[in-house]
Amino acid sequence: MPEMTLIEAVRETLRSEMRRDPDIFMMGEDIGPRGGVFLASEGFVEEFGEDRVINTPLAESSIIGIALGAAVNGMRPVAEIQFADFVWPAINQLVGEAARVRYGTNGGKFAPMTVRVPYGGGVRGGLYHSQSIEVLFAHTPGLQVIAPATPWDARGLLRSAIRSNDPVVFLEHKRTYRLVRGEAPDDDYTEPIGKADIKRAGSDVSLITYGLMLHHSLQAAEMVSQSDGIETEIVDLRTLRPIDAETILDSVSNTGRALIVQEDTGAVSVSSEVSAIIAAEGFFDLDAPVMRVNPPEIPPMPFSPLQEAEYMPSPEKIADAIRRLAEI
Amino acid sequence: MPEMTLIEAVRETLRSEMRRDPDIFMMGEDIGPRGGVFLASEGFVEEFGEDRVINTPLAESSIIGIALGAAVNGMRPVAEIQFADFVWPAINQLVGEAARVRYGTNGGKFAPMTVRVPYGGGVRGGLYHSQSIEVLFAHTPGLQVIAPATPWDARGLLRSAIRSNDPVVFLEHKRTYRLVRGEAPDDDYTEPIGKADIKRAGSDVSLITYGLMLHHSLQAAEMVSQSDGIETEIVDLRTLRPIDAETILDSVSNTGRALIVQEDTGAVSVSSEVSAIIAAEGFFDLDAPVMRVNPPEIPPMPFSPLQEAEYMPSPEKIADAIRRLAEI
Amino acid sequence: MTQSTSQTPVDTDLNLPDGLTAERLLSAYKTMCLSRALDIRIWTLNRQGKAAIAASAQGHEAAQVATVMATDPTRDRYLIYYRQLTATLMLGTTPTEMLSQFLARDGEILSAARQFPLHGSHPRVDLFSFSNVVGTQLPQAVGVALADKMKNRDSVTISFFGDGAASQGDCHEAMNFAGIHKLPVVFLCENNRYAISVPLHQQMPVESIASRASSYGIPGIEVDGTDIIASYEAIKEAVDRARSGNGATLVELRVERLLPHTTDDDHTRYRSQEDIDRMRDLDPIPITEALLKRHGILDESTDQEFKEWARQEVDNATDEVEALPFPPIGEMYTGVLEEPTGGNSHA
Amino acid sequence: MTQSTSQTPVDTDLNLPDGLTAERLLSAYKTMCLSRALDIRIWTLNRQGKAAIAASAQGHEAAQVATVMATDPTRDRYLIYYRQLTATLMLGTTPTEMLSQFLARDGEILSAARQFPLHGSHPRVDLFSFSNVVGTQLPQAVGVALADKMKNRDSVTISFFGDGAASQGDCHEAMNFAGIHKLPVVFLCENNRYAISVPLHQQMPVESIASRASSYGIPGIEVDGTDIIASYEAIKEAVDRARSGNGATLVELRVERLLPHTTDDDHTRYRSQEDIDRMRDLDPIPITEALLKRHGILDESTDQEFKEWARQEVDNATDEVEALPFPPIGEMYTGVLEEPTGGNSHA
Ligand SMILES: Cc1ncc(C[n+]2csc(CCOP(=O)(O)OP(=O)(O)O)c2C)c(N)n1
Ligand SMILES: Cc1ncc(C[n+]2csc(CCOP(=O)(O)OP(=O)(O)O)c2C)c(N)n1
Ligand SMILES: [Mg+2]
Ligand SMILES: [Mg+2]
Repeated sequence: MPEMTLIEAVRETLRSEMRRDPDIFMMGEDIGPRGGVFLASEGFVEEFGEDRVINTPLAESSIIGIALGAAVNGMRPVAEIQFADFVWPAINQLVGEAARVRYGTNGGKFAPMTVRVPYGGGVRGGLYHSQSIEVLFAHTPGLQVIAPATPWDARGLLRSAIRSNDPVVFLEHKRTYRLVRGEAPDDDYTEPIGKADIKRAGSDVSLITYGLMLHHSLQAAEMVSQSDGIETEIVDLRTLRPIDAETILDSVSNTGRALIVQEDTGAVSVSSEVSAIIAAEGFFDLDAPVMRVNPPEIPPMPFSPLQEAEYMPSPEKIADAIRRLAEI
Repeated sequence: MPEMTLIEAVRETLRSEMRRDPDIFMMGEDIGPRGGVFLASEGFVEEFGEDRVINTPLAESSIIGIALGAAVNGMRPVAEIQFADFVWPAINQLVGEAARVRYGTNGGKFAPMTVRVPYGGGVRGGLYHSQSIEVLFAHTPGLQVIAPATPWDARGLLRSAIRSNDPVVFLEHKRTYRLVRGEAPDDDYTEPIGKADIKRAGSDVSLITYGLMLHHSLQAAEMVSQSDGIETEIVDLRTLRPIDAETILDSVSNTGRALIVQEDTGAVSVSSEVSAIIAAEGFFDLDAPVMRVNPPEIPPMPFSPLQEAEYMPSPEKIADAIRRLAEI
Repeated sequence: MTQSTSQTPVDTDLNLPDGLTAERLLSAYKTMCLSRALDIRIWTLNRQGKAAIAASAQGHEAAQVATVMATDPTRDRYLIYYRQLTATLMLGTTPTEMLSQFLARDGEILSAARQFPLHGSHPRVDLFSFSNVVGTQLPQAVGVALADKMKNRDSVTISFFGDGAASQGDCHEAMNFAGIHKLPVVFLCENNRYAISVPLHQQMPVESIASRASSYGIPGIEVDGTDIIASYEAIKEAVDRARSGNGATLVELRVERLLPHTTDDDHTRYRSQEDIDRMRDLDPIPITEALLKRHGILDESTDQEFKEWARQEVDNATDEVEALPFPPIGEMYTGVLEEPTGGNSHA
Repeated sequence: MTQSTSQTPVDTDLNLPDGLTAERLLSAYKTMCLSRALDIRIWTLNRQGKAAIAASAQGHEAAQVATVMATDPTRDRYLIYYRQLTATLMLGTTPTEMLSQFLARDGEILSAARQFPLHGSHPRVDLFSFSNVVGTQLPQAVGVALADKMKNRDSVTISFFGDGAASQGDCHEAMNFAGIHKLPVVFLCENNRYAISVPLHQQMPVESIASRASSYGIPGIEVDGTDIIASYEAIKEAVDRARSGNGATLVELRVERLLPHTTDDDHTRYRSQEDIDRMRDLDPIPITEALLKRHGILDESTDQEFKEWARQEVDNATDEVEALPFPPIGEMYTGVLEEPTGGNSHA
């Protein structure tokens, strides 16, 4: 099967979904003739027209608020926030409004909308083009939050997102866009929202992660396997709300050791929640503390290249943490 | 010493700080002649004038953005967000901007500003006057987040907040405003930001909490003490960023059991972080899983009175959780 | 209140605008009476500790019935906020439905008593309000209208908002987008000069909200919202424009908020006696009553009949609703997301 | 580019507005030349893989020097965004300071290379930019001006923004508040007709951003931003109004963005050849050059001298900055909050 990059997987999924369902339309900044700043919609306005590929004014709150209004009135909008760092003006319409429409109307209205959010660092983006913004979304009842790390998952999960009858925040790690290649066939498969995936089997340590860190973790796992014979089982969360506690706990019950690796800062974060799940429900399986690899508690992340590199959890740092945990 | 309510403690602190330092001014909706919807600034515009007690238009993003601009230009604004549920439009200016001013200018500018946010439920506020909104703030480097539960702490910590040279999100639980009374003298004491406080000593279970739940937890602790002889040590976090890991771990090292009680929904929250701290650094002290009492994962919280009551972690539910944990 | 106006001589030469008849006016006035009676009852129920909170529509009644008359409830859409009690009644909701919101009773039809009164959505008419967060409905209304335009439907969306909401960034963004795409939406501002306690001059440096329409390339109309006919005309023009594909309009209805902001408020803290006195002259019920009487559309006995009927309706609804239980506790746990087994779907 | 204009006959009757002299114009033009040379170099450094990203000021130079000339850098405050390279140079920053931002070098003075170029704050002039988030500076600028008003200082705050930023809710909220409180701020819009690729007609349904000033009770002026004198006059009027306590002004400078949005962009994807051709005629450097020559303020040899000087300055700065190391890694860990030991304080 042909390999493609993650951004290609996103683009081809958007294209085939747009072809399949005329109720789907896209809106966002520069998604028209420019094709989006990451080219996720390259060629779309030519194929689908300006009515279904709407170049919006620079106004994120209205992008989400308008998508929400269209969603409750029979459409399936796919909104793009150009960079995660610019999602903050839209929080009110997303977390405050969209998340609660079904519950607050007792099912009278509901909002089948997908908000695509390119996020993450390691791209020389400095303080305002590198942020991870998953925490608030992953905390909010009424939202579904997806963060695929491979083209296969991006394709299967973006299909599920667009077809869901409730709002989805779909996080695409910018660094993975062109870095990660893999199979993502055009047949109509979906991946389930809310299911983690074992990306590497192992019996010594369970490593739970998502996004770009999956790839750093896979490298780290090979390093410690070769250097120390430690076999790491890698759980790719894929969905951050709801978190798949079952898969995590299954893995930890086999290994007795849990390490959570995350690009976002650690305090009050997804890695906290995964740890809390294990500490509550997997406690008697544990042979060692639940450890985390998080970046430092500073604003993500410096523009300076050496500092940026230092900021990101690297395969080496992750490998060290695996070794330390395996030794306890 | 005379007792006062929590809202009185807030008001008297604001008043004495405004008298002390002419650089302090207040801005927010209805804080003028109305005195604020909770009367936190009752009589202030009469004493300090319209220039220092500014009734703003209904526009939260600008309330914070303007406060931020004034803060970097020599003032000490105290901004009021009328209800926590309406802080979302201001997230961009607060989390995106204010939190990063010092870091992003390498100390060239800094923002001594306090944002007061009445939050929390149990007040028949329904879905939009009951929210707990601490998660994102507690996650964000560059912010300090305070959530006092007693008049004493409200007074000492609000003083520290206003005098801090960095932004503070100051969370006032609405239900505690008139419910909770205590000493809060007018002498110029402060309480340190970032320090938890043991509100009840005990040797069997460590209970970590904050806000209104402190009071429910204190009740629960008395219940289980009388019914089962279980002695609960209660750690009041008081500050949610930074979280005082030391005090938590000290307590857990004595009791071997940890229960976290929180009004906010649990997934990816402050209770997750406290659990993660204990699971990583207190693991070898633990005799039992780290347990949490959180409300259900539904939008906080129904307007219907019975459902609202069911939603809130009650003293009874907390007592049950203490008993279960003590038995493990 | 009505004695002096009932003396006015009858003038049957009233020139009614297209679509408005004496019968429609009379029926609208009847709804205004119902709304007022219900409003007073709700306030009382709050004072009795039975209703947790209420915002009143008193002062806004004429503007709201005019709005509904100018639209078509069988195909139009209404994004309301908490102050549209009269409009919801005019749209065909019942006093029982409304009261069970305030008393949070089982079967409450907009939100299953999860939300504050006047929030949720209605099963019979497309009226809804997702949240208490002021201004959020404006971009949402624009999105609703965008969907209708995309689907070539001839529905018009009415976005109610207050003068307070006009200061929100969302208001600017919404009107701008509607202007760019010529969407079938009417921005309907009920300007009562106060956002809770903040008077207009502390909210904006201009006199008229409608004047801002030019920033968005759309027409703006300011009208006396206590004048039911003028309000109807202005809104009708806006609705016709929207329905015929000529885009949005900003209509500003000048009204008075006759009571404090909500039952939690005390407006003597911030309104002068003069201001309070002045506003009493702008009560749309006696104004409309006088208008209809002056033109021979309403006579004294019909008026008394209406008011008696309204009281009776409200009494009945109160009895009915007070007898209802609160919603079952277990219901709170469902419906955050679509239930795996079926549930709603566009398909 | 300059040959034809240098033929124009000299006209010494130029009537300069108050505060503007031939010397000031000449020196401003010199800064424009410096900015252009630096801008070209930065683009090259990006193409060489040395500068991660750059937004260019090409096309905006005349507008930006005019702005600085109309203000007083010793007391005024400037909230810039990423496109104000010329303004920052005109304010007295050096090519070395600017280049070390683009190359993220140790000692970078605005943000210690934590931020994108042109973000951070400057120690010598009160110029700053906290973030890349478009529009956020507008309420911040209003707050800065509010503080000055409270402290009775005679500073004026200049809030630079683009046409794209005008669509943000923050723009509306900021101008509204400034209007209410008559704050000493100038909203300075450099309208280059594009927000990245989104053309003006997809951003707003009106022709002029300045026309929105009436919504906020403040004057709005639209001016040709390639005309250094007209721009100066318009901005000077706004600055004087602010300084004399008469409140805010919205000034819209019509300019062209001569290069793609940033080094990451390719504007041929979304600009027609016609549009690109048209814009080339609106390059402020030859326009200003011709103006100054026409009026005998600039002669050919001085012009060559300026351009040679600019190239030299930029070469020197490049050598200097390229020799610098990146900032020490450890520095990234400090300064999130005030350090317990001392640090900055208003006291
Ligand atoms: C975003 C937001 N901020 C603050 C509030 C609190 N609040 C509720 S109503 C109101 C005033 C609204 O005034 P206006 O829009 O004029 O409507 P009116 O009540 O006068 O009809 C305020 C400040 C809110 N609900 N939402
Ligand atoms: C809130 C926000 N949304 C999106 C972006 C991405 N972005 C960066 S610049 C830009 C266009 C800005 O256009 P304009 O304000 O006209 O300034 P110009 O670049 O033309 O000078 C966009 C969309 C951003 N930085 N901030
Ligand atoms: Mg109002
Ligand atoms: Mg532009």
